[in-house]
Amino acid sequence: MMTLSRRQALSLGTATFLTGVFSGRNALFAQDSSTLTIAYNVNLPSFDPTVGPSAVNPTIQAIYRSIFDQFIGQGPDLSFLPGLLTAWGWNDDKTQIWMDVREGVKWHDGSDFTPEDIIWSLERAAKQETGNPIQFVWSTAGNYKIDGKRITGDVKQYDPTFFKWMAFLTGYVMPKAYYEKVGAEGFEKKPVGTGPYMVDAYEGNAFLRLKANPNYYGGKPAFDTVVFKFVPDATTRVAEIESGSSDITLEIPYEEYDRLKGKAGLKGVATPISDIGMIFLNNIDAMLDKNVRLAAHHAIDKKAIVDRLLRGYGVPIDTLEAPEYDAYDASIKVGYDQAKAKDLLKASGYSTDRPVKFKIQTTRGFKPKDYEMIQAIVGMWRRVGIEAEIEVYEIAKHYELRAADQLAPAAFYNWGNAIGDPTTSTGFAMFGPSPHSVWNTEDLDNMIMPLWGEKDEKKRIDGWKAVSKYIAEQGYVIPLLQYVQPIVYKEKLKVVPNVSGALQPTLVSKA
Amino acid sequence: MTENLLTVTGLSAVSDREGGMPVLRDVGLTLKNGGVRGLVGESGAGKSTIAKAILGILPRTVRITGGWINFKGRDLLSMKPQELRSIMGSEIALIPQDPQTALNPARRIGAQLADGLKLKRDMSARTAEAHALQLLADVQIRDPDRVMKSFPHQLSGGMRQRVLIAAAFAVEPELVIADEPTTALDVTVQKEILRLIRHMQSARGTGVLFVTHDLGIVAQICDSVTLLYAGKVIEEGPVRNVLENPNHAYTKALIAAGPRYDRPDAGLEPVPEAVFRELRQEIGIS
Amino acid sequence: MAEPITITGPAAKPRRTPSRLRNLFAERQVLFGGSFILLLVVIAIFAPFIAPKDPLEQDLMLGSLPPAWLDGAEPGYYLGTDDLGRDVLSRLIYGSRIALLVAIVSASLAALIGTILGLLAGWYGGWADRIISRIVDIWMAFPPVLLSILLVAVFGSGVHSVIAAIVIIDWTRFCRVVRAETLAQSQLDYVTAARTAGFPRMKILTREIFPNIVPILIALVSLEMGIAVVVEAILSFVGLSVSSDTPTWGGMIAQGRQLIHHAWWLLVAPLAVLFTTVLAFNQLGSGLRRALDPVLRR
Amino acid sequence: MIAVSILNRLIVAAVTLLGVAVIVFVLLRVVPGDPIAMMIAPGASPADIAALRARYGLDLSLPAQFGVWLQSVLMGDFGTSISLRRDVLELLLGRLPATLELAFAALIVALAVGGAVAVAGTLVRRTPLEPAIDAINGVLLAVPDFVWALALVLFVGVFIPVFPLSGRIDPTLSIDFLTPFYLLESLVRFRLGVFFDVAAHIVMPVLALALPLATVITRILKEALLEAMVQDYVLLARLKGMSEMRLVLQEALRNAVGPALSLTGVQFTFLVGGTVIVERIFAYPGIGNMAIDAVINRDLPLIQGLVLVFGAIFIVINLAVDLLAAALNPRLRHG
Repeated sequence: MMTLSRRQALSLGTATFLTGVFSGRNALFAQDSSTLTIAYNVNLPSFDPTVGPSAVNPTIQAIYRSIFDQFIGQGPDLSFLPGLLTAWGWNDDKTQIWMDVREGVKWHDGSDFTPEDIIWSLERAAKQETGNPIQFVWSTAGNYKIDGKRITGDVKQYDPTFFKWMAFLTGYVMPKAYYEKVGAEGFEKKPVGTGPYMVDAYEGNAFLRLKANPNYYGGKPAFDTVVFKFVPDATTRVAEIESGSSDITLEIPYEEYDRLKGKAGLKGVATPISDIGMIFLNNIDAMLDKNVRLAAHHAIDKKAIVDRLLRGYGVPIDTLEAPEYDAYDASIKVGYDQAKAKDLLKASGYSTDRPVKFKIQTTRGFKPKDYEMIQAIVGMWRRVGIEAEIEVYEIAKHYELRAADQLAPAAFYNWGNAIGDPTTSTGFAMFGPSPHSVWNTEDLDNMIMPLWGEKDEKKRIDGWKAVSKYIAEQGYVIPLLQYVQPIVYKEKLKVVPNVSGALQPTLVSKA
Repeated sequence: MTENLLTVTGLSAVSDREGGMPVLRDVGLTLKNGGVRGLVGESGAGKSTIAKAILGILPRTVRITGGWINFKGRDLLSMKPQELRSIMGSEIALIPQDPQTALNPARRIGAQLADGLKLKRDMSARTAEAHALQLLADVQIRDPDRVMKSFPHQLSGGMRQRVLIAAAFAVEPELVIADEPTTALDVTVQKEILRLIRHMQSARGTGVLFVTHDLGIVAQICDSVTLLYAGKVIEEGPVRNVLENPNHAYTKALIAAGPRYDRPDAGLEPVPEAVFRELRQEIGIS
Repeated sequence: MAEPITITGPAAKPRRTPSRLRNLFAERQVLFGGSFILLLVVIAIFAPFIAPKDPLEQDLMLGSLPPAWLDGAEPGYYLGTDDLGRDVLSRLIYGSRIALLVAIVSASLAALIGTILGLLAGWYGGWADRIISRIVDIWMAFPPVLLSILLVAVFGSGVHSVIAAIVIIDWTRFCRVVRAETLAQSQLDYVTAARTAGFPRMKILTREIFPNIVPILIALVSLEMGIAVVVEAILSFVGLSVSSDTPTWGGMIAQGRQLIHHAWWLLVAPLAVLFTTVLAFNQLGSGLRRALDPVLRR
Repeated sequence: MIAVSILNRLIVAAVTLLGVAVIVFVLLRVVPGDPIAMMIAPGASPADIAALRARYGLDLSLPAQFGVWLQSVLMGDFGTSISLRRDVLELLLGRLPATLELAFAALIVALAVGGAVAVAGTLVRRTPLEPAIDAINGVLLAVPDFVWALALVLFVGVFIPVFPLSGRIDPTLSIDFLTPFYLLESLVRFRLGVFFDVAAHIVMPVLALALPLATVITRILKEALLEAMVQDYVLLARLKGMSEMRLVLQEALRNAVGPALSLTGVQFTFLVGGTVIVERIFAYPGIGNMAIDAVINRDLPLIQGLVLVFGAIFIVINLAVDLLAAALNPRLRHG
């Protein structure tokens, strides 16, 4: 007969433990291929895609677009596609809008999606007290009526970008009956949408598990299960993909991207996205001097920054319009010219010995190399006679200061514009009365004012191009570059990069 | 040799910390079976060093350079550690100086008393407990049951010293080394403790080596005495002889200095400086 | 009955303390820690003369160069360059300025506040003691990391905020120790003697008690400096310390961490320096404590 | 008498907590940030902003705000998180167990490792091994907490990928827990598969927290052990023939553990503070991780709740350590 001593029994226990640990590991490696695990760079704060600061966070849109559908869909090349609306438009004199609603769609809880939901979502978004950050757009139309599958509504104030917003931030359709039943907190606990994936399990700061929506109108998605792991730390994200725990990750340092994409079993894709890096100038202190503004712009060697610091991942720009945008004008150039910058400063009495001084604010680690980029720029400025002091702030602080118009003379920021319209880039960024603007002078405001309601599209775009040119000549802002988003994934996958920067699970498939 | 329980011969030791200074100089002493020998000297005279040498717990800085410690016909100094460990705590026991620190503050008295019984006399826990209870009664503790369950801090100093005496005699040793067991106690308690040691010793026929700096105590409890100065034996013999007919000037001066054991009203003359000078010359230190 | 008869005499040589060996060890700790810190102070003061390059001078063409002993190194860049092409060695040298500034200023201020309150609480007792002790208790209930992040959020980031955060958090360490020590000292005979002699209380505190607390205070300050260096590094690491392009060790660690696979020296070099500095302060502190603390020396 | 002293400590703890509340409140009202600014829609009128202010009680005077706030806190209403749009108390209670499991697991590991090294160091005292142990421990003492976490991610995470690097549980496992104490619950309900998965996930953050604490415990405990080993009762026990191991474990350890424990209590509060960075690095869903998001998002109600909870944990820990020290010390336990 076999008897076990206490010590033997203990060591057996240890063995079982280790086996358990390793088998747990094995289970992790042996994930069936119908699960997609994404090491994601931001935490999901709230499930409601129409309210609060998270609603305007471009990165989170990938998750929202999985659970919900937008009024109007958008392809990875920023083209507009039928969403829950199959057709839309204005009447000829632009006093009315019309929308055709998709039929046969079901909510995740099994109930039918109806035109009522569209109207409720639009009206809710237009209400001030809901806290929709884009309320000012949604409130430009109202008085909706249903006629079969067609909805019509009155235009209160013509906004040429109204339908574009339907594919952009906060342009999501929410379930009227369900939301009214469970309320805001209930909705956070168990959100319901019409999107390709349904919420299965959620643990804040840890992960979100989605399962395929078998009734999705666009067909059953490629993966049965999608897991978003929230890993805000870039080094840990690299370790996640390198150790094989995650299938795909994004927003890692470019050095790591170059290293990982060469590793066996991993692939990478890096394409320009609709995010641009820029330096806001505030019309205070030294920035009131046009020579200083232009010198600051000319002194920056954007190409060197992109080539050396970002290892070639980035596209230098001279206006707030990236090449994919509607109002991009390749003829507007500012150019790197150290001598010219020095001359400009000299004209205002500044030199390297007697530098002009101001403060520049920047985020750190919010976008790849943001802080390093500002350090590089400050170094370039130093050579021509600009002594800038760096102050680091969190992005929330930036929003706060910008809303109160208390930013430093220079402030680094990245501006997302996934619908490519000039109003949502140059417009909101530069128009004085806009709460998002930093530079507020009448000359510019008068130039922009008529463009908001311009009904002739060609005239409107040309008008914005002229604004961009004027801004470049006056040096009211310093556009830097268009970002490139690095994505690393396992070989067995196929990834379609999204110009909007949203890494939607529906754009990933098995190779 | 047969009647001697302990014979120390020519024991010499140096302290490495003091740069190799001798701390014991050719010390010799004997203890008869069932006898009580006082080991007297001022601080640093080497009396504690002898006790520690017998117990095998000399600090590392003290090195024995010669001599023998013969216990029941065997030399303790040449024994292997295992042999020593089997003798210590069973054949030789220690009554320590300070009852405050000699009991583990975190353990109950009963458990601490039972340790030696279990380890050295192979008693079961239950027997050891009963035996410990009896021992406490033997050392005249009034409420042994309560004391068994007490922690050291709940007892007075005298009580603690009784417990330590009980622990020392618990293992039925043949030699007990009492290292100034009354120094830390009140004078009134001192007397009781001395009487208790004498009582335990004579009832069991145990040999006791009594380390002290107090000639009065020697007079009360010892049969014979060895007087040390600077690691050297100055005077040796039966207590009565030494105290009444001291040979050495130092001894005489000491007796004159202290209140006399038979005439407490006399004495308190300081030892003359000349005596020390002479002593140092004799021993050969400057 | 009279005093027990005891043998006393002048024969006993003054014994050396039994901890002579330990003191030697302590001195060795002091020697190592002290000389490293001294070296660091010299480096910090004479940074402009010692540093081989301007720590802010960047050259994107010379980005991420390896240290001198590796292939592809450029002469003159002994520890290589970071991704902006700045000299790592020079940045480390200049970084010691911020580290030492924070260490010295914050530890001294924390010691000053903590000592004053600790002396008052320990010496006057009563309600003064109760109030001060209670404040210390409340204070110690805050998580230091969270509190310093919050404080920096309140004051805005920068060296002064880091110093303020450390002082505001760590004065309690001094207060607790000084109070306990004062209490212990005030029960000793020499204080009783002074009080019976009718010295003014304040005078006893400053003339009699305080000098006896100084040794342990010195040791504590040294340990606190090590803590301050780490706190500064942590705050730089999470981006809440000095925000300009002034070099700091924590900032370099945060930067190097991103590029660990690409340019490991960017992480290893500042880590090694930070670590050695903290070690030196710790050794100096515990060495001093062993050597100066009468209780420990026994 | 013991009851009185415990009651006393409880009252002191309550007063301390109130003090924490005051400081938290004052501190956060000084934050030169305005959470409302983030919520303003472009084109919002001043009246709208004022309405939002009123909704979050930011329009009253400071003392009035404190009164309102304290009253609602006492009623269990910590407000609604601005960024997470959920009830703060509910969020905290949901996340706190994760941090508690992490912290206590780390404490146990730290005590085990630190205790073992201290005992080993005591056993080999006065041999060449002792200075070696002291030197290594002295060096490790100088390694800041966050560096441990970095080293673990870089070396253990990538080169020896045995343990998961992020999260608390394999996201593909179904989670049907009854309580938020995953580790405890899965063990108690004997769901070993789940238990091992949760345990594997906690290993890395636990090590990152426990190892720095272990070095401190080693130093304190070894010092106390060495001190105890030269006491007379150890000498007597040695004369009784006890083995060296038993001398250390039975005689010295129980007396050394008291002073070591109270210092460990202080250190443990540091450990809980350390969860802030460690949870972030290992993407562990506890309150530390939430705290960083809260600060970044300037989520005032959530920050207040978090600091209050951290403060409460610290007070409870100190109380527990006091009581434990009393329980372990017969001098304090028996009159």
